[in-house]
Amino acid sequence: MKAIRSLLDRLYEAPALQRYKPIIGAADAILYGTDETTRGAPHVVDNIDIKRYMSFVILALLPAVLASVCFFGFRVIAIIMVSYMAGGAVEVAFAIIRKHDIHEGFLITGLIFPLVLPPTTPLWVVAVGVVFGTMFGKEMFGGTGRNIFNPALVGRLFITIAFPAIMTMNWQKPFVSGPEAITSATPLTTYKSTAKASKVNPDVVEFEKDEANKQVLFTSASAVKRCTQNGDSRFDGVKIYCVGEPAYNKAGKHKRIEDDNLVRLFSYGDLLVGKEPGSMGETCRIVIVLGGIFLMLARVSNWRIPVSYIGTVFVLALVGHRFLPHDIAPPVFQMLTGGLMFGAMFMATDPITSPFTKAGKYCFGISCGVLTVLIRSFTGYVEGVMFSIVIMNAFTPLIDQIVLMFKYRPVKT
Amino acid sequence: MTHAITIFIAAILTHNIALTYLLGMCPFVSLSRSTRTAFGMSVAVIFVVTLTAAINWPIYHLILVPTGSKLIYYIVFIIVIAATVQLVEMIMERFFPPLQAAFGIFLPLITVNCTVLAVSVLMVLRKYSYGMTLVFAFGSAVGWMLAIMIVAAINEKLALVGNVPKGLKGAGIIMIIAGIIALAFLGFGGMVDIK
Amino acid sequence: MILKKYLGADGYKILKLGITRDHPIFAVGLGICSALAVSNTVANAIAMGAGVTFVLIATAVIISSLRSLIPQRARIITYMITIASFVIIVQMFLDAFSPTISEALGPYVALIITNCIIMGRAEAFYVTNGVRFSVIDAVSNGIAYTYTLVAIAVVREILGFGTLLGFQVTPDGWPKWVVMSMAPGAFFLLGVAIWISKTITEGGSEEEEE
Amino acid sequence: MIAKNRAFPGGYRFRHFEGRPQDKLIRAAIPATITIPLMQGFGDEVAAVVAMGDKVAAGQIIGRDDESISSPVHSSVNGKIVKIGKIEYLGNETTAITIESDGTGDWQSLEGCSAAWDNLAIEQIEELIYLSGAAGAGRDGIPTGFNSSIISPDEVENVIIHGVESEMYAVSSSLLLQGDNLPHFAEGTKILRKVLPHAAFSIALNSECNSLIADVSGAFADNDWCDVRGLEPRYPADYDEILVSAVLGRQFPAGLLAANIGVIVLDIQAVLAVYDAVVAGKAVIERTIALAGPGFEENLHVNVRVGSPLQHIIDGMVKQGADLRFLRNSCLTGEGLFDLSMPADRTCSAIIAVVEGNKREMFAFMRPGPRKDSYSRTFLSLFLGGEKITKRCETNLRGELRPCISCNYCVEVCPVSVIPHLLFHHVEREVIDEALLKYGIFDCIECNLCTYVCPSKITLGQWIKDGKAKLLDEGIPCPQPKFALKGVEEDEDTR
Repeated sequence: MKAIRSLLDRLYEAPALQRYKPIIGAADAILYGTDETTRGAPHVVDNIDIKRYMSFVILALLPAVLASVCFFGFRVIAIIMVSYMAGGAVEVAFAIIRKHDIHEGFLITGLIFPLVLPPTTPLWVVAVGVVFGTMFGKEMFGGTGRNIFNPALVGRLFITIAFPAIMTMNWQKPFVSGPEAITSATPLTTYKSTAKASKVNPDVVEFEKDEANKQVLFTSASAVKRCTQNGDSRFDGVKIYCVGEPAYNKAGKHKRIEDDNLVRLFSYGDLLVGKEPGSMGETCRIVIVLGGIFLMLARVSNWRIPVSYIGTVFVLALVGHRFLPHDIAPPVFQMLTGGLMFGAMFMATDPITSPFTKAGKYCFGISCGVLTVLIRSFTGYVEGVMFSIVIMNAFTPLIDQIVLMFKYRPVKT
Repeated sequence: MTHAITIFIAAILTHNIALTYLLGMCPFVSLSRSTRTAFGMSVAVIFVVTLTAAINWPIYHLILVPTGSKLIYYIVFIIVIAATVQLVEMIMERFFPPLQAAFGIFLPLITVNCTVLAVSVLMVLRKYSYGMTLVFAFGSAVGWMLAIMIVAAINEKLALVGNVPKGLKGAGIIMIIAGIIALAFLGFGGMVDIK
Repeated sequence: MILKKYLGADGYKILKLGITRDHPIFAVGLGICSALAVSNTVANAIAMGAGVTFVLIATAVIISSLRSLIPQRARIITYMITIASFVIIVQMFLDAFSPTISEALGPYVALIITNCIIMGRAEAFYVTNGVRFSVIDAVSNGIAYTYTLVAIAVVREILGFGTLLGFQVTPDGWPKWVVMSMAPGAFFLLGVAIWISKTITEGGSEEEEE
Repeated sequence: MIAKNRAFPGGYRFRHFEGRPQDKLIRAAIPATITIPLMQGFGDEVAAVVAMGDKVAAGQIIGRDDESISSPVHSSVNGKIVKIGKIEYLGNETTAITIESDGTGDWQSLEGCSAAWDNLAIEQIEELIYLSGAAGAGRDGIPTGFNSSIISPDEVENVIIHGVESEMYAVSSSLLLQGDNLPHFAEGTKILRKVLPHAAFSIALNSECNSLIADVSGAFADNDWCDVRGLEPRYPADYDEILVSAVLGRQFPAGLLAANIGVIVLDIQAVLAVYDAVVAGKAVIERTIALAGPGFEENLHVNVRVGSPLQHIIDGMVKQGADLRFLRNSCLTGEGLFDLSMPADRTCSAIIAVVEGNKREMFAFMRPGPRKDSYSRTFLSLFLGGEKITKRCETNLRGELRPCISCNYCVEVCPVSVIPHLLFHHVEREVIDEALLKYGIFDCIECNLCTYVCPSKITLGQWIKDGKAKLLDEGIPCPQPKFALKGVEEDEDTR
């Protein structure tokens, strides 16, 4: 211990290293904490600082990291390392040039960013994304606490738009990596393409047998049950797609539907555990939700945004799916796919880039939900979470201003 | 009707005149320091853009095209815009002095705001009908308002919390902010089309 | 310095300031719209730069020679009509010689009319100075505008399309940075360009504000 | 009669700090010399009425000023005046009288005091309260006919007597009210009731001391003019501003005093002093002071003569070898006591010794720290049951200064619903304008709780204080409340 202490002290003194004081200072602070004391009242302060605050988030993310290593192999670790190194370099460079301390916010950016990437992302793309996100999303505004946009998402958005070929094609199936890795579409994409291809959906419209297009998208388990119980002969030889667990299996098989004709797209259990393709950290939803709840209990994140966000998506999907089943996926499926859980728990809740007023938080969450459903359902991008969060980041100062305008009436002097 | 709504939404989100066509940047840079000014300017822009488009469409289709003098429509449009702005200012001064006090300072600046001319030129290039022109003009101006209000609010926040590098202060950081917003707005791509 | 001798000390100073300290885009923040919009390929940038330079020079000649005749109240409208007339010439020229570029530039040619550089220089300089200095100023601003546009366009075209003036310059496997050919890329590059130029011209080290 | 409370937003519960003073009282020896500052608590500095070399008795008035709003001060020992001179006392320069004690413990009683106080005329009682110095307690004093407060006795509508102990360290109310003191306290309250005939009385006690509440409410069982209630000891529940709204449900005039709306806030010791003055004729020459914090060998209460030097009070009680910081009355708002030769005056209620935390800790930020207090339940300490374990109390900053991340901790704890980080940003960037007024900067009661919980270690309370000062410099005053105020002119004079 003493050796490290004296080494640090010597480094502080070394004239050649004066420029790099931020690095030494950061190492020192992490290793030893501070010896500064309060000046004036209050003489005693709370035992929380930004380091501890941020390490809560890291702690909450760790299960998701472990899950992604399990699912997608050790390449995940390489990606995380690249992200930390490239982004850390930018952070350190700015700290040296602008002569300020190295701030802890990067620890989170550097971890969240790789978690929202597809597992097959080339390492150089990871580096480009994290460098762009840290620089344009954060450092240009002055660093942690001063940024307007979530830096990890800015980086992710940039590479999504810049390299569409790389970013939207390769989705690796979990548990198979290396040479025999299989790539497939993400659940949301699959739903969209299947729904678009199937012209009929007996859930809402009168079913007319279409010889040319013998497939039906049953969007929920109960729909399968409802439409096949009557012994409807119209389903003979029709290929049926179903999202989630078809309930009729338990109730007894329907004679007219052979097993070959029933394609179970996804089971909700698999989606919850994360056995479907997706970004590295966002597939295992169960640990994400647990991490998010841990953060809320520890008062690091506020429950208002995630609850209103996920709630809005649920309600909108519930209503929307009744009327536009080809565009809007069913609610539970929406909640368990894409980056919704991850985004709502870890990115929308970032206090720096979300409104600080209570009403603003609800407004932020609800708008994020609306935008997510809109973008998922009606645009060329299936993954709406990152877009909606960055858009709402942009609206955050305006929301706060409007809320404050209503909260405080101007005072006449 | 659906078409009108489509164009309106497209003009605000997918084909935002500031974030996609990069127009109206000069007032964007100079007037986005406070939401109050930005709001005044954008209300004035909404008014003038819609009004001039409403005047320019009949002039182009009923006078210039039949007389075969399509070529000089730039000159005609810019004169109409300048005259309209002048007229509006005089009317406001005469009949609505409070309004003039609030928005008056922004009016002369509008003449050089490229959104106004651009909307009139785009309506010609895209061959909109009169109704579509009005919807498009109004939607574009609202889209511009949206963009400048967001950036103004961000700028106000940055004035309190930001620590922008010296060289980036002012126009530089506004470009970066607008860039990130434009990046995010690309997410609406494919939702609706302007045509 | 042959230029200096030819232009005279004052003329040289005007030329130099226009390109460096009083750079229309970086220092004054004028003409940003077109700098962003048409800098996606180098060809567009050159065409736009040439067009703006031409309109600048022509406007400079007209306004500065007629400056005693222009009534104070009708100033702005005179500039506009003058500029608009020359813009029409540019438009006709482009239509005749390069329809592809003309189509690529679309409404942005018309928007030279509201390009604040021209209006701004007319108001600030041409209306108070003689033809000679006005033309030098116009050339200087035109050059500044053009080289900025071209510089941004070079980066955007290489990254966004992998080409330079239409020729393939990147190796085959090179992934295109699609974002660079879109609006956000323009914003980012111009932002960085402004940052770099301001840091160079103003100098000084970065100070941390706490 | 136990009444309902109105909750206030925010606040923070300080739990289980090490070194809470126990219910044990000792009497300190009479010091060799005492120093009496002529400005104590609220009001103006009074003029000395004794001269060098005079012999004085304990309880004898040595300074008074009947013209301005003030209370007389007394010698607390028998002895001789050795010095009258200026000293630097709690940031102000004030005249102080130094008295050499002869070591005797008796005191001179006031004339006209009577155990049968009910027979005294109101004027006589008022005079006793005034002359004893008891009127100088609290932030507004006790109104009498003698210029002892900014309002007159007739204007008082409510009296709040509090013993909530919401801070991490405070004088124990159950100690103050033990034994004979409880009936004395009840008597004192009744005396006050006679002086302030239009006032309704409320007694607010720590809601966790059920037996104490029962005892006190028993003492007032048949008085309908006085209600007794428990308040959750959530800091800053014992601030005048919070008491007025939580107990009475009335709006506090921001930036002014409770007296301006006819409310007088007193603590238990003040009421006991009133009893002593009227019944026993004893002036305020003694205080019960809590010795709190981990720096003392034993945490107890000590009864000292007013004006005893701090060094004399803490002598022999302090842990040896520890690097300590002494604080006056409060960890959150109290001044640091760096000169221990200074006296403890009659507004002093606690001396707190906390450890100077100037030592580095290996991996400090990762330690689970069940012994460290944290608003955000520091690293699993919540889950490990750290709530019950006594918390350490030291001055370490526990982290580096960082930009605000708008985590909203300060907003959540703010008892008056302002947004501290918003005000901080405005003041930091020198944006001093009406916006600050709009966001209620003058509502801030300077309880410093926002600074306490800030993870970025920003001294929000100090910034807001600075902002107020800057606003006043710019000529933007605190907006006056719309309702009628009392005694505003007198208040202006004393400022």
